[in-house]
Amino acid sequence: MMLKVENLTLHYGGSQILHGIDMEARVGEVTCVMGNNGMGKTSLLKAIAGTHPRSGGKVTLDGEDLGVLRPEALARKGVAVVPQGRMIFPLLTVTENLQTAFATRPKPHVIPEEVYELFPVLRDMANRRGGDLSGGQQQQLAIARAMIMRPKLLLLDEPTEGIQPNIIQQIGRVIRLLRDRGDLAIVLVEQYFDFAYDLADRVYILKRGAVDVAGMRDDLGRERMKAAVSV
Amino acid sequence: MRRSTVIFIAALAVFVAVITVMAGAGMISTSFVKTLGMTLCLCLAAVAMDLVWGYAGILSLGHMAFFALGGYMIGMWLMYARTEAIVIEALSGQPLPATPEEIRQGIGNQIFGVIGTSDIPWVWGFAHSLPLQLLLVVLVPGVLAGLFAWLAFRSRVTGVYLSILTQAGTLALALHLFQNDSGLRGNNGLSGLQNLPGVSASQDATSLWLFWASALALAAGYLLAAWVVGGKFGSVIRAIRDDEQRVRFLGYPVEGFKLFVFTLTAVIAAIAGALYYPQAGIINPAEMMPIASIYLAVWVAIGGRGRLYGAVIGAAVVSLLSSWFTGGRAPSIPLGFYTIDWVDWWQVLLGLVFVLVTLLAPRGIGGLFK
Amino acid sequence: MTMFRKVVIGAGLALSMGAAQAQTAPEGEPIKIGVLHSLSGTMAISETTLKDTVLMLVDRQNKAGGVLGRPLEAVVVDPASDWPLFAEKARELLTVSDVDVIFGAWTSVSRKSVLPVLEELNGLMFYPVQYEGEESSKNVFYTGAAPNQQAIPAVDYMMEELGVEKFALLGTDYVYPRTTNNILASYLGDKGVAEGDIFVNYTPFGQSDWSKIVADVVALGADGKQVGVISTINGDANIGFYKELAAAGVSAEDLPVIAFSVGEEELSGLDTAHLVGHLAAWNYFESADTPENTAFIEEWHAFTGDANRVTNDPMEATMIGFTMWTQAVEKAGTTDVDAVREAMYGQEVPNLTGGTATMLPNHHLTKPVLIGEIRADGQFDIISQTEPVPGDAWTDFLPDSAVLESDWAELDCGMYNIQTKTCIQQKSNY
Amino acid sequence: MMRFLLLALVLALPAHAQDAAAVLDTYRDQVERPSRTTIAPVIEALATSGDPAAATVLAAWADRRLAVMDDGTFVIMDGDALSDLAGQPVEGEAQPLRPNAGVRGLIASALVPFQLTDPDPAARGAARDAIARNPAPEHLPAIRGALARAADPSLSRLERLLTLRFDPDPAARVAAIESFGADQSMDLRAALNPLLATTRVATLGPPEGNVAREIPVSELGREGAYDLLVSAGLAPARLTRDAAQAALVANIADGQVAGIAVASLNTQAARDDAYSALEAAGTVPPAATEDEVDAALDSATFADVYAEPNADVTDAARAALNGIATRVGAMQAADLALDALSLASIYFLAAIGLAITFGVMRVINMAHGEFIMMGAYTGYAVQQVVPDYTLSLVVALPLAFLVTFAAGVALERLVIRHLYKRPLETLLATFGVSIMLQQLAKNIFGTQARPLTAPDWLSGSLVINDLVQVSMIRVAIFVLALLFLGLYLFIMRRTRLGLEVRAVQQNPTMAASMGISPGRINMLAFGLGSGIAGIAGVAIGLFAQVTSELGQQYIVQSFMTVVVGGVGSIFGTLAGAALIGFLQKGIEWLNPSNTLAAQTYMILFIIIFIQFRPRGIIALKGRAAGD
Amino acid sequence: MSALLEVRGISVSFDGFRAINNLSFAIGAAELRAVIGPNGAGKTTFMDIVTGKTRPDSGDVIFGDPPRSLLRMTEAQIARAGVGRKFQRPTVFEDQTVGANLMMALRAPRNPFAVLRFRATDGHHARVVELAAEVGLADHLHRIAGELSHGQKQWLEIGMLLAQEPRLLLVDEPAAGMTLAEREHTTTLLTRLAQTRAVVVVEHDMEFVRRLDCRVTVLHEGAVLAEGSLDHVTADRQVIDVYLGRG
Repeated sequence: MMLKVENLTLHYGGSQILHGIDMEARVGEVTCVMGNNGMGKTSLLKAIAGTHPRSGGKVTLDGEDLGVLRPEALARKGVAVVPQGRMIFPLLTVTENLQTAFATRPKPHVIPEEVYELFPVLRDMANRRGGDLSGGQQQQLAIARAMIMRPKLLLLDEPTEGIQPNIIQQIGRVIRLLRDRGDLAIVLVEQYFDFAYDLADRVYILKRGAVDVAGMRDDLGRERMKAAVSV
Repeated sequence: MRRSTVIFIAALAVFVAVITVMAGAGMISTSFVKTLGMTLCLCLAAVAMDLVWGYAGILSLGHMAFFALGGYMIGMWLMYARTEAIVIEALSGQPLPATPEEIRQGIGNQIFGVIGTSDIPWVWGFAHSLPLQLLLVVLVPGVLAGLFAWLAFRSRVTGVYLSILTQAGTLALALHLFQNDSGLRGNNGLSGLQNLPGVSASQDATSLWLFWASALALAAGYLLAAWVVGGKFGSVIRAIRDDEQRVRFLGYPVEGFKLFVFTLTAVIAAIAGALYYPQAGIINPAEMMPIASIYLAVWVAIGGRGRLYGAVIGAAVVSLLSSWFTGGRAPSIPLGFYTIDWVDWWQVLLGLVFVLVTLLAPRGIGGLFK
Repeated sequence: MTMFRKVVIGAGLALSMGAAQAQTAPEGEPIKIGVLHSLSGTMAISETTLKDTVLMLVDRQNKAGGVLGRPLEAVVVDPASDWPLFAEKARELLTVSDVDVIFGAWTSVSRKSVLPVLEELNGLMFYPVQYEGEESSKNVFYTGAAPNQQAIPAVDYMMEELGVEKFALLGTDYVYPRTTNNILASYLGDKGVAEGDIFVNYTPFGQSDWSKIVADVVALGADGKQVGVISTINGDANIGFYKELAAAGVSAEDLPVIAFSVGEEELSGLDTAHLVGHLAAWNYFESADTPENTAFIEEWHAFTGDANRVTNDPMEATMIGFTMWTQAVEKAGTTDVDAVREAMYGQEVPNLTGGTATMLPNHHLTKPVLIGEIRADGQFDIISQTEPVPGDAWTDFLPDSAVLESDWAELDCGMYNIQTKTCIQQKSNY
Repeated sequence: MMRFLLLALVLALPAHAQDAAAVLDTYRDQVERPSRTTIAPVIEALATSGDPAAATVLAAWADRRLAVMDDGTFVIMDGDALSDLAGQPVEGEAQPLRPNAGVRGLIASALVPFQLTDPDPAARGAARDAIARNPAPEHLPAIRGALARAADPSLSRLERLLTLRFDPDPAARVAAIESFGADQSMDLRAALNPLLATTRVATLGPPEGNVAREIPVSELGREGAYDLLVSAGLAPARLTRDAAQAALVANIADGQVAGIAVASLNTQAARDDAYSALEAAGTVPPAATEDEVDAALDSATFADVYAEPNADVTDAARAALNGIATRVGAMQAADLALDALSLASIYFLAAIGLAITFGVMRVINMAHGEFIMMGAYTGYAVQQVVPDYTLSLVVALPLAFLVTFAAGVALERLVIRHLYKRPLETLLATFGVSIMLQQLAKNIFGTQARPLTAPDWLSGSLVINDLVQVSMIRVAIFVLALLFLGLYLFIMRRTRLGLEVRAVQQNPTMAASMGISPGRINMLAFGLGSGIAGIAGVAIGLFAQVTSELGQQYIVQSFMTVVVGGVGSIFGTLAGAALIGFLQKGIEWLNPSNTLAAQTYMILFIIIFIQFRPRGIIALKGRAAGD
Repeated sequence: MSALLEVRGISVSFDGFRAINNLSFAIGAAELRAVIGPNGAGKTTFMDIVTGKTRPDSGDVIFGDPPRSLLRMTEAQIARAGVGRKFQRPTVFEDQTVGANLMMALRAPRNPFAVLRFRATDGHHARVVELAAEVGLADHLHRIAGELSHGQKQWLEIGMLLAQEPRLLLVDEPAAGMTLAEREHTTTLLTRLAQTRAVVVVEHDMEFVRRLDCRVTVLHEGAVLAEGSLDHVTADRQVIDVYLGRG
């Protein structure tokens, strides 16, 4: 099972943001997309998740061409997103936020116990409104919500941004756990180098909308990656 | 001065000259001159609307109320002065010279007879004097707009809420004037305003005078608006439109700016109304129902918001078209099984145009000039 | 004409109508007739019918050879229930379309909007609706009822025949109800009805929430006097009023309602089963049993292609005005306004309800007053019909107006003070 | 009284009877053109004719079944069949007579003695109604006679009501008054109030009769009191301004009045001076001076005097009325509250669709009112096809929902979808749709109002007592409003659809990424809001007029309801509707003669209210509300 | 050192949620201060209160010399008194040119009538050019702000802030979305600014905070948890527990 991106291009209005990206992400691996701000990481993620139309290239999931599907159709095909800024539903309760993930799931719609085990805070806050949660709690909620969708591909966009260190550690643990379960591919867009380096199996470093460095983390090595990111 | 302003003023001057010559030569009718003069007033109101909505982002659904109030204020003098002349003449036939009470009684009877009273309500206290009543043309709508704006902006009512509030306020004012007890003749309104007191010239001449006055007012209003939006003030109000909170953190008293723009535009609208109704001949509360103000917004939208000439184009095009369609001279379209009569269908067309312009040309007709 | 009705009922009829041709076509420059009725906006509900009536009359006249041997041509404009537009359109009709006469207006405001234009340009208009009086213009012929031809006889009927001692005057808040109610209050006062026995209420146009007002009126009966309602409620608002009346179980025996603005047209908007016995005062009812009326209704149905279209009082007034004008033009031999006006005085046209309408020098007609009781089928039973009553421009029941008289034939004045013997004004105040 | 005696007399002596036909013949003119003022002798003659058919003839006459044939013969019509007055069938054509309501009332009154003992309960009911409508002294013995034969509680109540008015014995009347206790029915008050009717008199000595109270001059005012004296013929009229003026005019000589130039008489003061000059010259009689007025007023007494001569009766009546006054007041308040509640539920019903489209989706749909209108027209169109009112309602409600649901979906797909980021422009585009729909409705259904009739079970009133009642349609609307409140809460809080609607409203992009289709949800939600408007339209059409402008009546109020209540909260909308309804009725109660003013002040109050609670009664607070 | 801004025991709650809990805080007239703390600790609410956007339920905010309370002042008055604020997301007026944006921010009378009469002098223009140069937008003066890149908008906003000449600068996550070079530039700028005025920086990036080399205040649950040098607070037991976590 794998995601394959070929020669993907993307424009914002008149300016081209992505110039022919090729990448792949495999089940049981964390594929990390790194690079400084404005290099196109988030745009790449949006193009895969269908929340921004791409202008060229091909995206296949398990060999199936995803064409130009809208995000809701992609979700049905097994793509889940934890976007930048969490994007939880502020006026829905925590439970309701989790329930939104059932849109692509067959009934019965029961929130799996596992979610609460990983994120106990969500049980405690079950009837609070999402917007009343702290940033870290919201991030946990967003990841839990994506998990409930039982995706084949999980896209995480800067899950550590603005989050206190202790929760970052917890998020890292959850990502590792999901990877180790081996039933989904994870694409992690991250700027926090140490966090990304710890989790990554496969690394793509973007520079001005193109892949600058690509390869397995262990092949590339910390120093080379650090150098590529720091420029 | 910006190029568009110069072009506009020049075009207006040419237009006035052409119409004057044509009217003088009898090529166009007095009623058409009146229509054009009224259209110019509507254009001025649209300029005010563009200032308050297109530039300051306040979608007021009540500016036609100020327009109508301006009309009422001037209408009171027109009606009072004309009636006074009639009454004095009628009483001059009596054996005893008329007393001031008799004259007042006679005026009251003439004006308010239709609503069954002959007492002159207090709101007519200044109606005998043209200068005072002219002052009221500016003061009454200005104070009312200022009061409303102060209340609304102070409590930070914005966006849709403000629009609905202005609409409700307009409705309240209209309903108030619909009552006979309002002192402004209720549903009857003020009529016969086209006869200027003390002027014996024919309607052909007076229509032309009012047409000139309207053109002058439009030019002045346009220049004023262009001056206001041209400088830093314009910069600030557009900034308020785009991000009010940010402007506050820049240290600008946002409420003061909005209040100023709202009141200024209300006064411009009132002046436009004060010139419009002597050409229309009659004013009644139906003129200020919220729908009139919505139409005003639609004109501006169709013409193109945020461009003063856009507002003028929108108002002129829509009101002249509607005048043409309701004139009965638009040819019917026979379809065989059904005949499209424009009288029946033109409102449908108008609605459709609103929808299409909003959807397809958010910058309006004026946007096409860019 | 409504598409719905047309499709459902009258499609075939309409087709056959189209095939009919005028038999003798008059020749020459057409005489233009302006039709100034709202075809859109709130008043379209009432005025569209009158536009159709004028078109029917023009059609009929052309088939009969036109006027002065020339064909008539109707110029229809739409003032869209917008009062200033009435003045604008009237000016357009008179100066651009050069019409010789205008048939138009419904509300008093629209008439007052047109008046200055008519007087300035010396136009001629026929106004076909019952109104509040207190006006007489040299350029307008009022073919509808003045208050003394509708309101006063109706109140007399209520007092004498129904024994009403306490009156609820309910009206829409505009000039006709206000003035009519003022006249009635003054009249009732003269008749010895105490001020406390007159309840007045004004509602906005299109009022739909009537429960409290109906409850208030019913509560008037608590002091043991027979209560009657005099309704000058306008247009659609009547429907909600009558529905609430019916719901409250108020029967015509307990609380009779007499309406001045409810005709066949308004009743077609509701189920009259519960309203049987309530009253209306008009100068014409569709149910009038005369050969003239039967012919008129038939012609109307044929013209509109709709066998269910009702006829009403303003239509009769339009017909009378139109016919008188054609007669006056024939008599004067010209369409010149001053000549036609002179020729108008004394013109006679048979009423559809029997008797003859005569044009008086005060520009009003003589008209019989009819009282009708609502039937279950939405028509009226005519239960009272007076001899023709001459219309009075200035009411005798308001002190300021009692001294006024209008006579355009002898005095050439519309507002003549008979005490001081002076003409207060030649032109109308609007 | 006289008549009853006569009647009794004649009934006892049938031999002298004249037959009904002859009576009708005698009074042919009055019968053919009857008037209440002249018909009494005819009815009396018929009633007393002794002809056994008299009652039948009277009943037929009242029912407008009495007809005249071309030859002048009076016949009774029964459908198409004709019969003569004796009941024998006749052939021919006849014109029915149309006595007016007043005449019919008199006939019904005359029929009372015949009907009170009629075995047919309907006839007895008619008799009771006739008495209740036109109570007359002569009914009293008839009722008592009937009561003597059989007890009938409703008749005995009627008997007491008549007794307290007409019994010759004051004691019996007082007893009858007191027998009602705390009853506050309208008919009782209608019987009591006339007993307390007064006339205002001015006398030089003490007033005569059953005096209600004496009135001090200060209460009447000096002018009013003197006018009363003048009209009683006890004092000379004062000089009016007109009379003074006429006197001046009459004395103009050489451009002068009493030596004063006419041209200078252009103020009232100058004219007064001139008149004084005339008085001084003796040309005109002096007018009453202030001193004379004072003297006249001092010597006079002003009083209200009861028409009812017996003080015991008036005292008892006053006591009884005072006793029930508080109850009546309370009942009136209850009725007002019920009215307000009903108005509130109408506003709520009209606004609930907006609570979804505007409150939840934040779409400003100016065509919402037109959806209400479409619903009402759907109801009308269904009634054209399905004649049974109940059945048509059953069909119309879901159909109205479907029609407006479809219209809503179409509007969302074609217009609103493209404008989610430009809310104020939605306002303009939907305003365009609104004027289109209005004109289309005019083109399709015509400009006349269309009938939409409630079935019989909905057309009456829920009567709690004489003072408190509410029409069934309003009750139904109230129930419908509650139903929709429940439905709204259920859908939004308990169903998947509600969850998805809320999710999409808060963040459409994220919702899409969760697999929720925002387009579909927006479409459904907008359709739902519009569909509810359609149902509201049917309900509103049942009690008000169905015209193309129906929607315009509700649009501003509906938006106000939602805004005042607090956008996004259904309970806010409920509170808003309640506030507006109660406010409007409250103001109407303060000024019952001007409904327009009530609306004006209501809106003004709302505007001021919004100053203090800009986010409405129930406002979202906290971080979750955003800014 | 006398304080320029002194926040005394303020508390505020929304719907029962205590966002700020008896918070006290002071900063001198020329001082750089970093405020760190987990999300929801009340950093943004703290800024909202100082700038007048949110009213506290209790407590007082004293500013300036002579000191006066900010609580009874509107946002605009506070801004005019010398408090400038930079938002997390760049908020510039995208519809207008860079020059117009800066011109609007330039210190000048703010009331409507004064603004109406305002005519830019050469001095004003020179100042705008100077500011633009300082934030690296000298070549973009006539461009519409909406066309600028993300980073350029950040700089424009900082330029506007400078144009206001505030005495107290509140800066919310200035480095978010900046390259390393840009961050360095920002650090230098903030340090330099702090020589003449008070600067409060809210930031997550510890590296960035370290480079600022200033006193640090740690907020937690609406109150000050610790205050002192970065080394001091990162060694604090409580801070490690609730915020930094155990590596």
